[in-house]
Amino acid sequence: MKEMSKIVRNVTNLVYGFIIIFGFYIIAHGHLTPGGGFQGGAVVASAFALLLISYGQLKAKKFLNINIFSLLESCGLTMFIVVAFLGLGTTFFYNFLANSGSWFGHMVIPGINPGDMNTAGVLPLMNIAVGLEVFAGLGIIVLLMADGAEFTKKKENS
Amino acid sequence: MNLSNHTPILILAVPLLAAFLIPIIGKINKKATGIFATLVLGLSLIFTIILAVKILSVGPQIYVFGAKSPFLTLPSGLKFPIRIMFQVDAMGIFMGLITALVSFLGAIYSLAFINKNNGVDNYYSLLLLLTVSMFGMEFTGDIFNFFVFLEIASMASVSLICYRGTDLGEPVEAGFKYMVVSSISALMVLFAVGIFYGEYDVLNIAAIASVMKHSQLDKIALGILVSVLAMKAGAVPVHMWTPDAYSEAPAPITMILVVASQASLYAMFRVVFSLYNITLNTLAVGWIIIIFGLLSMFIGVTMAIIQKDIKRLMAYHAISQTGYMLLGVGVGLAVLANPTALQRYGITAMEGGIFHIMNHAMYKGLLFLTAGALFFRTGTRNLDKMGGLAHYMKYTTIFFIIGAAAIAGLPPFNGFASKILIYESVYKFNPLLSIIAMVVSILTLASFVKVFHSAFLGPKLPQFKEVKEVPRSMVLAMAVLSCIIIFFGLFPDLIVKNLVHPAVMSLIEQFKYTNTVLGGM
Amino acid sequence: MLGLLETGSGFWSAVVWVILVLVIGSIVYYIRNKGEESYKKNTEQDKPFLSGNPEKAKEGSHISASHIYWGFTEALKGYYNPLVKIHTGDINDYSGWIVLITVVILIIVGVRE
Amino acid sequence: MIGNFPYIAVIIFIGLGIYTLIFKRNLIKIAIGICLIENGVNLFLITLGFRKGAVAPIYTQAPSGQAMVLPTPQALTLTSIVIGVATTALILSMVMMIYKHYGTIEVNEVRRLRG
Repeated sequence: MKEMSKIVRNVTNLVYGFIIIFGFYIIAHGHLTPGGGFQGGAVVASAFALLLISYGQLKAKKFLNINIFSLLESCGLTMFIVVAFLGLGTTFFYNFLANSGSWFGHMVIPGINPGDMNTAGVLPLMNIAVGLEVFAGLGIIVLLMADGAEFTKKKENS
Repeated sequence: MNLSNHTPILILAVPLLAAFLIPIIGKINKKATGIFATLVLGLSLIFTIILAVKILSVGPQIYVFGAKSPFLTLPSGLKFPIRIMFQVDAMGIFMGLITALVSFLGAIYSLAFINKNNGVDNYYSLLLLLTVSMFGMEFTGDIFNFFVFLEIASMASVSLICYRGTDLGEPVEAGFKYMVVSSISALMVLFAVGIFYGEYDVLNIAAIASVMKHSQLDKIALGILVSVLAMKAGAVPVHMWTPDAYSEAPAPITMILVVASQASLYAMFRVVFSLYNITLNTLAVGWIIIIFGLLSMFIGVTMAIIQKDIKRLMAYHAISQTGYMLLGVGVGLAVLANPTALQRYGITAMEGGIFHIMNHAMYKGLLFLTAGALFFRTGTRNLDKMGGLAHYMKYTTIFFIIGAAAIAGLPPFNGFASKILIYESVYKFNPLLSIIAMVVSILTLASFVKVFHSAFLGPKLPQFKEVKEVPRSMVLAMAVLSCIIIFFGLFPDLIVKNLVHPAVMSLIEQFKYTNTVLGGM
Repeated sequence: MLGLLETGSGFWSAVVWVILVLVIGSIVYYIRNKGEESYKKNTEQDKPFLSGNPEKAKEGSHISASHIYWGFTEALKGYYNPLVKIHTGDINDYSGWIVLITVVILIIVGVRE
Repeated sequence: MIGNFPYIAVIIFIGLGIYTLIFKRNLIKIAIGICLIENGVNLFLITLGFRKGAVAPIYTQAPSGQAMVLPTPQALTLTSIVIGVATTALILSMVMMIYKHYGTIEVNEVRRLRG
């Protein structure tokens, strides 16, 4: 795909950093505000799509290729399952960090409560794992679709 | 933290973790992914056997995710189950054993069948994902969880059907058709789940079953679920995706797809027996399932006789054998209301139907593996181009004979054991059904004689001079299936008394199903 | 006794069946051996008698799969032509079939009683 | 007073989706038909949880004493949307592969497997 106009490329350079930060914000605050792993990952992946469209291809950026994304995706998935396995003391997916006073487990009263970053035990870890996996997965989908579109355009021209 | 009371989830979680690790292992060394996947599936087979022994001795097992007990007590003292949980009873573990065994053998077979160059790690991670989703469909006690596993199963099987799609067009077409059909059916299942949640505010199958009032809405949900799950199992009017999907998928995947559609068949029995049981009009729904069975049997086998592609022929036979299961369990359901008829022949009919699920998974798997072996050596699936292969592929011929004899229901093999249960009990219900079943069995034998003659018999053809026997791992998988078929054929009562009868009882007795969850109220 | 399957009205034992086959098979084999053994292997007597014509090469004589049951399919042409035509293979018909069957079952289960 | 309007919208969504699936000849339109049905079912799930005069079920800083909409259907819809993304991505990539091999995406030309 050929590059978009200069205006689009400059706006993208300005904006895609903030989109990625906003995406990570949604992932990290999944248990407090609406959002979570999947939605945050989708926002971050939209930043990659923006880059891909405005620059025509991501090959210029060395680190944004399929192998890195697939590695990230596998790590995200494995982290999710390992965190679920850690709860195997009582049962699978058990929230062993909640109300335990350790890293993410501040004491919290049931019912309506203000809640802050580390009152939800295992949930933030799960959200980060899912967010990692989703933005890598959607990144792969966007890249492959771009290659597929490239292939069909070449086939039509020839 | 002894391992034995965590077995229901370990059967699923270990292959799931392995499925996610495989892309990483694939980067280190290509050959290790296949062996790693086979070992993990062997491990989950062992866990399934441990769980089966525990269930058949102690009773149905419940495994709750995320908390000790499935209940949430509101401040007002109202208690109702909200947690997602696995409820594995005799019928669930019966299907779990089939799934574990068939996917383990499929992994062994594909060690040699799948060539190492394109996307091997995708293949094995999708294989593990398909196995995990089938286990999930069979063990889950939560109806929305069943929808999620149904969707994962259809997505994993579609991607595996399109595995040979990089250089061929047909597999992608078959995969696309199956995906469109599965998406419609999964969304209709979600609609039915919405109806259940709207009416009873609870998603747990046992809890819904205990408060089921069979209102007008429940009839709509029942209608949707029966027709959609019949489609996923491959019953006739809606079976047309089956020949396309089974003939285009690689052979070990077709074997596992057969068991995946049997998992949807299990889900239909679970909905009809455990969710509704006596509240529905058993005669009407029973006759619907019987008509599905009859159509599947007759049209499946008549379409099979005129096929030229060996895997397409076997796919149509899979449809006609599913008709036997539907017939057997349909008769059991039709007489569920009056206990005398149920005792006289209803339970035997259901035993025949459910035992046929196990037998069918074994010999249909064996036949698809032999078809895969022929394709592996001759490169073609067209029966007109094959001939005289018995001269070169001795073992495959023996395995094919065992498989064909078993599917046609010849006496010493396991097909006959379950078919005689169906014939005798269905005859008491309505003689015509039993006669049609026997005619279909004869036509099945006729079409497999055709395959045997055109593919194996005949003179040595010049173009197959350098064909030799298939590698050892493929022969091993086929040999294990043949031994199981012969063992089940010679001692069917062992399997029927210890495995099939408890499974039938766990389907019929709905109060036992609800008590295991709500009993602990 | 091991291997005895109660089937509603009677029982089925594969082990007894196999023993019977072996016994009867050995009797038949014994009677067959009693027969005339005077023919000598791969001599003139061993060849099929085609009224003196030389035996043609077998490669051409293999009946391929599409011709084996032509009589059966020819006789049932009235049944087979519409049946094969129904299997059109395009997705619109597949989805049409599902919606049709769901509507039919909804009518039977939902409205009838 | 929303009455039964959302349920009518659900029926229209699913009806349109089924119409496109059965009568439209283009594979991309069939993918759109599936998305239509999926949106219809999601809307159905969401309207099940609706309570009159209730507020979104967010626990943090929620005004106490205010009735809340049921959170479970929203969780079901979220999972259904995630599955919808995966299904649509799979179907669209298969349409691309079919176009690569068949050169066409008309339904009556993409049917080599029949009979």
